Amino acid sequence: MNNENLYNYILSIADNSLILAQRLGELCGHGPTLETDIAGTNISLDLIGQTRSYYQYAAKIQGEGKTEDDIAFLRLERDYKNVLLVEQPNTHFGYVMGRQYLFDVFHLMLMNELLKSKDDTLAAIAKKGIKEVSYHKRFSGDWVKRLGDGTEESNQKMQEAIDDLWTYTDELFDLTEADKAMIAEGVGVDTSKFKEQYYTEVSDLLKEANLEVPERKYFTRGGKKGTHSEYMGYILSDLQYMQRTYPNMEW
Amino acid sequence: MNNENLYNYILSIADNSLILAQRLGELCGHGPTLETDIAGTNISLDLIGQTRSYYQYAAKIQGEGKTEDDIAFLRLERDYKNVLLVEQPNTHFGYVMGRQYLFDVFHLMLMNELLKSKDDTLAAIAKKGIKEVSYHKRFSGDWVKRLGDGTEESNQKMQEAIDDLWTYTDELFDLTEADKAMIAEGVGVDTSKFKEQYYTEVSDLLKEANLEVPERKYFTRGGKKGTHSEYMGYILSDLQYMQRTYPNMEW
Amino acid sequence: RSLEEIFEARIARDEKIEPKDWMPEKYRKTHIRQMSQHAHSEIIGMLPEGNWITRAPSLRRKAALLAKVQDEAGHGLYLYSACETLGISRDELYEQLHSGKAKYSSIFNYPTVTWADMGAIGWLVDGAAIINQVPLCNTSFGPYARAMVRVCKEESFHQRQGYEIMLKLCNGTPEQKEMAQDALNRWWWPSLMMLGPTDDKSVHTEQSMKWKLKRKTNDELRQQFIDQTVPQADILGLTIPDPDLKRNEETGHYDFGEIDWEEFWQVVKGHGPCNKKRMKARVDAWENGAWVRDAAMAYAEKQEKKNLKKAI
Amino acid sequence: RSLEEIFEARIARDEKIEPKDWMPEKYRKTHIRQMSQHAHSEIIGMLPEGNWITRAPSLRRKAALLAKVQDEAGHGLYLYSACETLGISRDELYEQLHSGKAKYSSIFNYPTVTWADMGAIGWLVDGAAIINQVPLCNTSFGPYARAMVRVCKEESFHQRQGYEIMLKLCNGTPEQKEMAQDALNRWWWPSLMMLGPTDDKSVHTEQSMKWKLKRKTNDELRQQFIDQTVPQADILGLTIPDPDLKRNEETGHYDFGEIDWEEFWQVVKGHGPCNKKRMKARVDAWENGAWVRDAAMAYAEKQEKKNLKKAI
Repeated sequence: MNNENLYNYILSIADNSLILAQRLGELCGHGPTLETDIAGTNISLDLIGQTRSYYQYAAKIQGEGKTEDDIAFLRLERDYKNVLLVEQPNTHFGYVMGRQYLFDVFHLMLMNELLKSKDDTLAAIAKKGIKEVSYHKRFSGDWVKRLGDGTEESNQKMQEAIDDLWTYTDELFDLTEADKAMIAEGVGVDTSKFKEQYYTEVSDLLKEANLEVPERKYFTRGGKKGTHSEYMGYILSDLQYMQRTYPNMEW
Repeated sequence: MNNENLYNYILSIADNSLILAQRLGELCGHGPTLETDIAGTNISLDLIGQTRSYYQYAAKIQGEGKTEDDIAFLRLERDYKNVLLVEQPNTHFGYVMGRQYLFDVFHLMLMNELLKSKDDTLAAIAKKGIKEVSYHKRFSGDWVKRLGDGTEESNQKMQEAIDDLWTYTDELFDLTEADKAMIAEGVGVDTSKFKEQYYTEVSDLLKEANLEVPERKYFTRGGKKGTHSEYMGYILSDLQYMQRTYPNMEW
Repeated sequence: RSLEEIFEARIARDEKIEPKDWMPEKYRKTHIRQMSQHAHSEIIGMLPEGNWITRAPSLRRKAALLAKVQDEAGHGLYLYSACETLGISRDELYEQLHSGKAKYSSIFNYPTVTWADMGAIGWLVDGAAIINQVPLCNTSFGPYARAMVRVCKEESFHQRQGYEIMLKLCNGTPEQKEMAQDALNRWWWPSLMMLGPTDDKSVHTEQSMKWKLKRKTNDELRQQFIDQTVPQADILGLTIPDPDLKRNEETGHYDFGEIDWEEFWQVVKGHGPCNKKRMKARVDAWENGAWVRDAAMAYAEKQEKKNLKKAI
Repeated sequence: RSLEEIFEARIARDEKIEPKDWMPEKYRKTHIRQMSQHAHSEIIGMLPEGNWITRAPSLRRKAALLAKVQDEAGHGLYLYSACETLGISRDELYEQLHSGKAKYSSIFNYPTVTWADMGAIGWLVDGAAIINQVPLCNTSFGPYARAMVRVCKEESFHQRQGYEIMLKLCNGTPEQKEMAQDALNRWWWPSLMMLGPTDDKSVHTEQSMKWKLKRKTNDELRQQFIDQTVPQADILGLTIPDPDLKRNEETGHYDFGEIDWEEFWQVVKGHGPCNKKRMKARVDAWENGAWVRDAAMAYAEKQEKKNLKKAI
């Protein structure tokens, strides 16, 4: 491995996009309106596109002749580095939009900082991604507002989703060894710098959406270190099904 | 292969038990009462036990040094021979009991005939299985009656399940080439002989349960020939997950 | 001349009929029926392909499949909009779909069993759809014709993509080639049925011809599909599952075997392998989404009031 | 002598207290609390293991796991029945669980992440449970003591089975051994926490000792568990994730590192990784099953009426 920290750093960003895209992909044709189906598919597609760029780069860094698909499909569960937030289930549309929004705000801040990375490839991926992620955030934020400030039922459902998902937000800002090493090199993003800004922005929108900002002392974490929720195994058994069942083939 | 028809014949019986056991296994801890959880697990366990006996025998017939687990976990979807009925989802408890009952009545009739098979191993498996399957049928039949003749809501739900599942009953009696060859040899069971008896018995219980017997001209089939429903892929991606992800290991 | 005669003359001159133009009630109804059926088919058609999104075998294929399903939703959207210009709401159209009153293409009542089905659907199902649809780019009703131009362009991209999936499988391992052959075996006959009942059984043909909703008969379209597809199968090295299929040197066309019309009618009448599943998925999506649509409506009203207050 | 003195004397003489015997209200309440907590733990404990039934790596393991989860449901059943002898219904006990009033063993709020967790749970979690429970086979309340005899026998079978899963992994490929080590790393500290807070923080100890609901203190039990488990880990060739773990030649026991009690209290208070998920699974099962239980009740009443009519 040429640069293990960089490799791990890339994966920790890319795996979020992959798993969130996978969750969105489950919804195709099952959403509340045709328009949300289109938007959901579109976001999923953007995320897969970003994932591919990251994994292609990671494969190059790794230098073992692997492909984006080897990295996407052929790791063990413990080797996926995504945060717990993105693997949470599509319980109802409030969860889908809540999960998306809580991730998008972070994601956009991350992209904005990654733009300044000393690593040109990462900066270039970020540059391309910013436009997409801005759109994602606008879409999910608008829906959080609609649902929060819609009917009594939708307000309750949206609040329920935010209350449940809130516990996964703190992990977004955890710094692994790879993160720290990459920050030190000017390649990685020091997410702690915008943690306060994140909670301010999210809280402002929640208030605007007539929702209560959860007060929570304890947070749930583990994904970044590869200890995932029990949902992850099922996500992977579908994701990896073809590559595991038909090894070493091209598609 | 020493006897391909026998091999396929065994699989077509065993795969039913495997997939039904797998469906029941999903429910563990999620049933309406502790007692039904215990019974469901118990039925699943019986079916897995039967499956193992069949696959061990099939592996011997195949004569390629494979194990029961190779046969259970490492075939492609198109090579599983179970009927569509057993792969139907656990939509609600009415579906679980309806599916079980519609299968159990057939299963017990099959076992009773298999007892007379010229193949001693199959006859022995049947002998052991009859007691278990009789209990399954009593359990599922009792629940169909309780739900059918319980409350208005439960009657509706049970009727809905029966209406949906009925379309998969005719396939139980389809005869494949392997079936026909085995019948000719006195090894296999000619299920067409008890088809009428099956529908009589099931219809009688449904009437007793205050349920309408569906009138249906068209039936859905395909599983016995390996064309499964869209549920099957997901069943298999979980079932096969470990064996596919960690090939050639012992557990 | 009567309004009707003027109208027919315009169509005969290849003028486009626009929503605000006068039109016979039967024209309006026929168009609502056909366009909504087409829209419903796009929406239901998302389900069998959506079934493989989480399991696509590579990231590239996953992205392409997502894009394709997204296109289908987009097609649904144009077509519903085109329908709405004829004075029916999207909710009414959904209601017709969910109640079983409106039909959708029967082909989507077959299950997608393996990854190769993503190839076969693109190659065969989209292929047959294009043959049905290309003539509609010149149909008489303007919004439909314009929608079809865009739809056909994208469908033809999908068709090439599907064929490319098949090509990759056929150039792959024996398992992959077998998967491709198996998919062709399962999708061939239903694809032929997509072109509709034989001419002697087809009820709408004459009127539809006049309105340019149809330019060729079902049997002609079917022959065109077969003539176009057989050489493509040859390139793939796959065998079409029809022992009677043979090039007729005299006509220059392929002769083919008997279609199982009993199966066709069974599926049309709601007894295909997935009719119930597809309908349940749509009805569940609609019912489970009611609170979301209600919320969006309530929110929009609140915003409007706020803006109104500001304006005053 | 007061009833209370007679009662305490019976217990001191190792006589069993039976449901119909007089008992102090506090005795009754404490037993309901402890037995129901135990019952709830069995029921909630089905969930993390149930999570691997569909994915067990061999048929033999699938069968064993099914049997184990079935046993746990069975334990739940005896323990609820034992509770009911004290005049509380199963529905009330469920209500306490679902509302969060009653607790269950915190260990089940950790996720089962790999197959090796099935081994680790059997080996460590059931191991710790047995150490907690064996003394209860001689506890003063008859129905509890008798239930525990059966429970302990089965638990000890489960524990051996769990250890055997670990052994197989540790004698397997490097991936398998790594999976085993990883499971030990994750389950070790939560297992130590299962033996309860340190003696100085434990509130019920003194009274429980008198009633033989407890025979040893938490710290003694924990030491026993560690002393028993370390050599088993050695046989497996696994490293216990505690750098401070060391045999103390003087005491003959293993010294061990600081337990993260903050984590313990966090999970107890409902903020463990799976608390919400476990509770939701139970509440959903209960609520979704209401119509089934209602139907069974209605059916039973109808049958009773019929039988009554026949009898008359």
